[in-house]
Amino acid sequence: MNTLDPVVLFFVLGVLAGLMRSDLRLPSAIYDFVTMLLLLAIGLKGGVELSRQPLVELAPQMLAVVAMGLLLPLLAYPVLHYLGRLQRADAASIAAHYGSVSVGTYAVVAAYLTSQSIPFEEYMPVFVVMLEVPAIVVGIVIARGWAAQHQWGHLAREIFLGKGVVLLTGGLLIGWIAGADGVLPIKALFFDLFKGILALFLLEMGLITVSQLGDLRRSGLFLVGFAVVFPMVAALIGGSLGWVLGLTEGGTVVLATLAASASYIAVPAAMRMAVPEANPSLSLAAALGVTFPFNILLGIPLYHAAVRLILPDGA
Amino acid sequence: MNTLDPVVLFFVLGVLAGLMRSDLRLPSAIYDFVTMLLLLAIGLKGGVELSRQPLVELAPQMLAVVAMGLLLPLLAYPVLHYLGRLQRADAASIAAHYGSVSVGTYAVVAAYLTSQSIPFEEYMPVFVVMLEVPAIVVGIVIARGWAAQHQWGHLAREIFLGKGVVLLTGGLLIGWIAGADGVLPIKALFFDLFKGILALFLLEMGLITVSQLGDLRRSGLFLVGFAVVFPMVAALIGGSLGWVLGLTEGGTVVLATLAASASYIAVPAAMRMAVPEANPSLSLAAALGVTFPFNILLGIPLYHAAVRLILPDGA
Amino acid sequence: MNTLDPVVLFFVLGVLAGLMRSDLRLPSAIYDFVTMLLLLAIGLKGGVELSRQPLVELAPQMLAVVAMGLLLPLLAYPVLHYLGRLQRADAASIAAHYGSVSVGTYAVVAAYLTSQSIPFEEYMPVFVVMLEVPAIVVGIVIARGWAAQHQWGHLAREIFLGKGVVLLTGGLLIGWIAGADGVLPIKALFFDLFKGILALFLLEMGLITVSQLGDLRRSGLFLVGFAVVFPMVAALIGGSLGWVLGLTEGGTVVLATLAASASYIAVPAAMRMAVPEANPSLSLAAALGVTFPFNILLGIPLYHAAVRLILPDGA
Amino acid sequence: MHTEIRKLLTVICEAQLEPRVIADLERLGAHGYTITDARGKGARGSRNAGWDRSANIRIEVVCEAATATAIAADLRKLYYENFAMILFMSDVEVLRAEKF
Amino acid sequence: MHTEIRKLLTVICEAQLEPRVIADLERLGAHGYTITDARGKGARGSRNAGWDRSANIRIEVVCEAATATAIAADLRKLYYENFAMILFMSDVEVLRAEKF
Amino acid sequence: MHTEIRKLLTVICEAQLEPRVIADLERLGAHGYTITDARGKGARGSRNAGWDRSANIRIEVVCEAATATAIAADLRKLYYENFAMILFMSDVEVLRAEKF
Ligand SMILES: Nc1ncnc2c1ncn2[C@@H]1O[C@H](COP(=O)(O)O)[C@@H](O)[C@H]1O
Ligand SMILES: Nc1ncnc2c1ncn2[C@@H]1O[C@H](COP(=O)(O)O)[C@@H](O)[C@H]1O
Ligand SMILES: Nc1ncnc2c1ncn2[C@@H]1O[C@H](COP(=O)(O)O)[C@@H](O)[C@H]1O
Ligand code: NA
Ligand code: NA
Ligand code: NA
Repeated sequence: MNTLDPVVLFFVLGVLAGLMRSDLRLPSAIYDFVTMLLLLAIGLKGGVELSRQPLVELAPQMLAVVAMGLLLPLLAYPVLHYLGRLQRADAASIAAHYGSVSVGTYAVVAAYLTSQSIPFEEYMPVFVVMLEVPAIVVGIVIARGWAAQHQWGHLAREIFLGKGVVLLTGGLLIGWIAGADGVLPIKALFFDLFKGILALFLLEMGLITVSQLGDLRRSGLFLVGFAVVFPMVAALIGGSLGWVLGLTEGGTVVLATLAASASYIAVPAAMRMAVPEANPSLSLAAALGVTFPFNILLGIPLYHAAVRLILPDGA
Repeated sequence: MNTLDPVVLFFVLGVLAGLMRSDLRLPSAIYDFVTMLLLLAIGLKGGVELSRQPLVELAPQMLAVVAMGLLLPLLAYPVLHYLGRLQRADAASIAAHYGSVSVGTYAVVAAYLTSQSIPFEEYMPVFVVMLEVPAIVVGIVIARGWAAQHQWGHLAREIFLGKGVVLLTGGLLIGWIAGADGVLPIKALFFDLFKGILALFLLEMGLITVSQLGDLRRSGLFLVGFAVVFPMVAALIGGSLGWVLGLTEGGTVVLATLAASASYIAVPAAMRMAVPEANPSLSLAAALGVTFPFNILLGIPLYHAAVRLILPDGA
Repeated sequence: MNTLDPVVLFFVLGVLAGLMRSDLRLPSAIYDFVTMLLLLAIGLKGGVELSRQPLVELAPQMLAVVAMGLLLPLLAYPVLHYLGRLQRADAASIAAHYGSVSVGTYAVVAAYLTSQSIPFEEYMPVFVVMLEVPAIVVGIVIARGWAAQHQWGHLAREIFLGKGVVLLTGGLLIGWIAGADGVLPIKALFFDLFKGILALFLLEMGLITVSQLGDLRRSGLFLVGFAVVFPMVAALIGGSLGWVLGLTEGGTVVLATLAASASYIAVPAAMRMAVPEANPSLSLAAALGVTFPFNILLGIPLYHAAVRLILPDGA
Repeated sequence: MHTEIRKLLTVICEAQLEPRVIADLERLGAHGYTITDARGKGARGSRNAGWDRSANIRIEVVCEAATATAIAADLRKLYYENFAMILFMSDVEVLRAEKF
Repeated sequence: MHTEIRKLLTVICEAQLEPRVIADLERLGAHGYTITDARGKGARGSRNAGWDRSANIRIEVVCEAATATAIAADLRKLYYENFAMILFMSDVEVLRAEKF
Repeated sequence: MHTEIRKLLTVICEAQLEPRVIADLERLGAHGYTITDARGKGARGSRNAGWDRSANIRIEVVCEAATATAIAADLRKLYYENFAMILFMSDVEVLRAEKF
């Protein structure tokens, strides 16, 4: 059962320590280090898989996934702006966060499936990379309109050169060029230690989640509701897409989880610079304070159960 | 032979580098990181063992060990206060340090026994956790009297929520819940790298030991004597207890070493807040400048030899 | 082929990220950590090999290598001072950098040979240690003359107690004392993770290389030329020495590469204190901005090809 | 450009006090503060070990003179006797004075 | 020892602004600057998370009064509305005044 | 609350000088100092690389005016020519003046 997965227990430990106001904290240099390792490792894994099959075969799937990345924020925005009465900039920024993906959540769903020995398409990290950026672009366009055109060049830097995207795509390219044998020498650090590093990452995430609760209270009940309900809707969309694309049971669960997850690495940095008038604590409180814990504690098993219903024959 | 154990050689390297005033230093973020990994790993190991057997069986042993944790500071205090003429607060604080345990010393004795392939009860980390706290409480009561009662709630936070205790107990609980199979995915980081991480920790400990020599000179000869003699007495108590509890040869050596060790992670932080008028450099100079090096270089082999005499049949 | 070696790809990634002005950067605590691990690991490897054979057998080779370490700066200085019109202090400092060795470059050539399964003398790290210091002494004497004699004691500290030299020699001694079996427990951290750690190191080196380009532009074309041509000359000397010493093909390539490499860890710190009037950005720009990338991208394969010509029978 | 004068209060103390001192600052009406990690040496000896057992922090507070004096008096009362701590004050020109 | 008076301008803002603010400083004629990493709390709430998402930096610039005022005015115009930022100024005595 | 005036001397220099400068401070009678790690840019170019090859430190000393001037003069004599270093001074109010 999911909550027994030790890596998730580290998240729970972090949450408890945070709630009890322990002085536990990962030094920020270590948190950076751990995050960098996760991003590189996920990129490398995906790249190695890419090197196994002609890109063209994946092209259609990749296009469909990018389309989803463009669609999700377009769905989220009106809900936030009209239903939630959030200002345009704030609604656009939050929409971008939810249209993009959370690398940490991906790592947890992958660990979840592996520990249940449920196979999934190994090239999933490619989708993680593909989903990072489109939602950011949509969010910016919503907030700025095409008026922003003249500064797209400048914005592209914020979007594509943030360390999150660079490490993920860099890892992907290295894995792709080096191939399965090429990465063997660095396997010990990036693959064997992966789960342990993820555990440390989740420990800190637990502490960060608690630190967001204050902002969350201020941000109001609507946002909390949105942070739980929208992911489930998005999961439904992601899961259906996975089904349409004929992914395995595992692959469908991953795609559903990716859709349900909200970015807190690449997007916040990019939106902060591109749409500065948006209040960053709103999107972070929702993504880190509600959606991330919801997904790794309840969402993933839930999406898995749902997928089982859609694909009774288990594939 | 002990001094050949490479991890101890790293300690020696640290001491030499410190004595020669090299600019070598582990960045503090890395020292935190390394310490966190040790605490979590030791906790996890203990928890996994707990999951192997009904807690009740261990209960009596655990009670006895806690009793020792309460007794040791009560023995140390009068010596420090009356013989050493140290002020009440200082004596109480030092007593708390010596009643508690040093995680680093535990790691070294475990490494020592393993490298000599001498088996010991795998659940020893449970005792490490059990021994952290009682001495702190005793120390506070001695210094403050029950007068402190009204602020116990506040003190409990300093005692139980310091990151040292949180990581150790957190690791223990996670290991307990996850069990032997559960922790397999994180084994590479927490167990396979353990000795290497310990080596880095000891390198820094060597440097820290030297940095304490200045304070040590100021703190006077009595304290130096105490920091060597008391551990041997405590080891005798710990060893005898191990013998009474029918522990294996290895287990008895570990318990003796735990009794002989002085805390420098959980206790200093707690006492600083609970008994601020105590001079922290006294207890740190004794624990880090004398007792730690004494234990890992001479103490452990000494305690081992002694145990051999008590248990000639080697069990 | 070399550029396919994933560790080198990390360097390329760093360079690209730097050129595109990404905000990617290894936290400096992590860069220190990674560098420390490399230095210790290389020292340990060398020490273990030393423990395998009587030192006397290596003595002649070691003397020859030290002689080379004294010769190279004596060759570099006149070129820099008379041809390059650099001031005495600057020329002496740069000469010291090029007479010494780059640990990172050694790690890359070792990785290169391993990935091509070309054997080389495992005790090469001993030469790395031997080559660190002599060039520093020569550089200081050139800049200061024997007038500096009176402060040699003070300088020795800067030279031998810099953390780079301490970690390298410390690791060597520990490996030597502990021997092959002794280091087994710490193998996972220092040896199994080596390539992965090296990859992270090279990622940061790529970023640092780019950060040097500014200084490089200021430092003028002559220095750029020197930073490419001198390494090739030095490689010729190192390779020939390897051939004279009857090293294997692999060993000869390593010695050539060591000769061709320029230090940026031990030497800069020592020269900064011993010859402060020398402008440190000149030597760093040349060593990090030109020579390091040249060696790992083109130099190593080039030296290898050359060695093949000298030793057609492949040994 | 219109500027006003406020007090810059700088407190240097052992890192472990951070939560307590911050609570004091907020209680005494500081509208904000900035903290940097530091090491140093003073009457209580050198403070630069790891496992932040004895590192220092450097806290800056920009506020009205009255608040600064109140904070200084309070911190002295609470911590000077037993903890490593110093503090000093100076005048600074600020924009958006209403913030402080 | 001859000293001259210059302005010390201290800017505390969110870390992500570093490249932009530095560009502004150089554009406005500062001859140098010093940056330390910081955390803190102000009108925009606490800023101390990792993955430097919301950490602060503390920038110090020693320069002539006119330059300081120009920089302060510019930074306020560019960032005060949307970013976490404060700044304050004071007089300092310097050696080698020509440097600043 | 009674306060007295002292000098706050701030020295920013390359990290490698730390042991030397500290020795100078103590030799010249400073009773304490506080150090924070910093990076920055000045006449000698940008200083922010890792393996603390070229990072800076920021040293603060609170002391009597005479001591401050003596330290400043000494540091200038010893390091200005060859090392990255600046320093500046200002007046600060302190409690427990006897400490400084
Ligand atoms: N004269 C001084 N100038 C600058 N910083 C000081 C001075 N005295 C003490 N400090 C700082 O304040 C901390 C505590 O001081 P103390 O309570 O005297 O040990 C020291 O660790 C230093 O970081
Ligand atoms: N009164 C204050 N004193 C010192 N630092 C402050 C103060 N107010 C704000 N700050 C710092 O400036 C940053 C941004 O302030 P704000 O824009 O008010 O959120 C905060 O995170 C603090 O680090
Ligand atoms: N005008 C300035 N304002 C603030 N810091 C400066 C200034 N000039 C130099 N610095 C700092 O002092 C260090 C050494 O300066 P320099 O010797 O001019 O290279 C630089 O790396 C900066 O950190
Ligand atoms: Na999403
Ligand atoms: Na003990
Ligand atoms: Na060389």
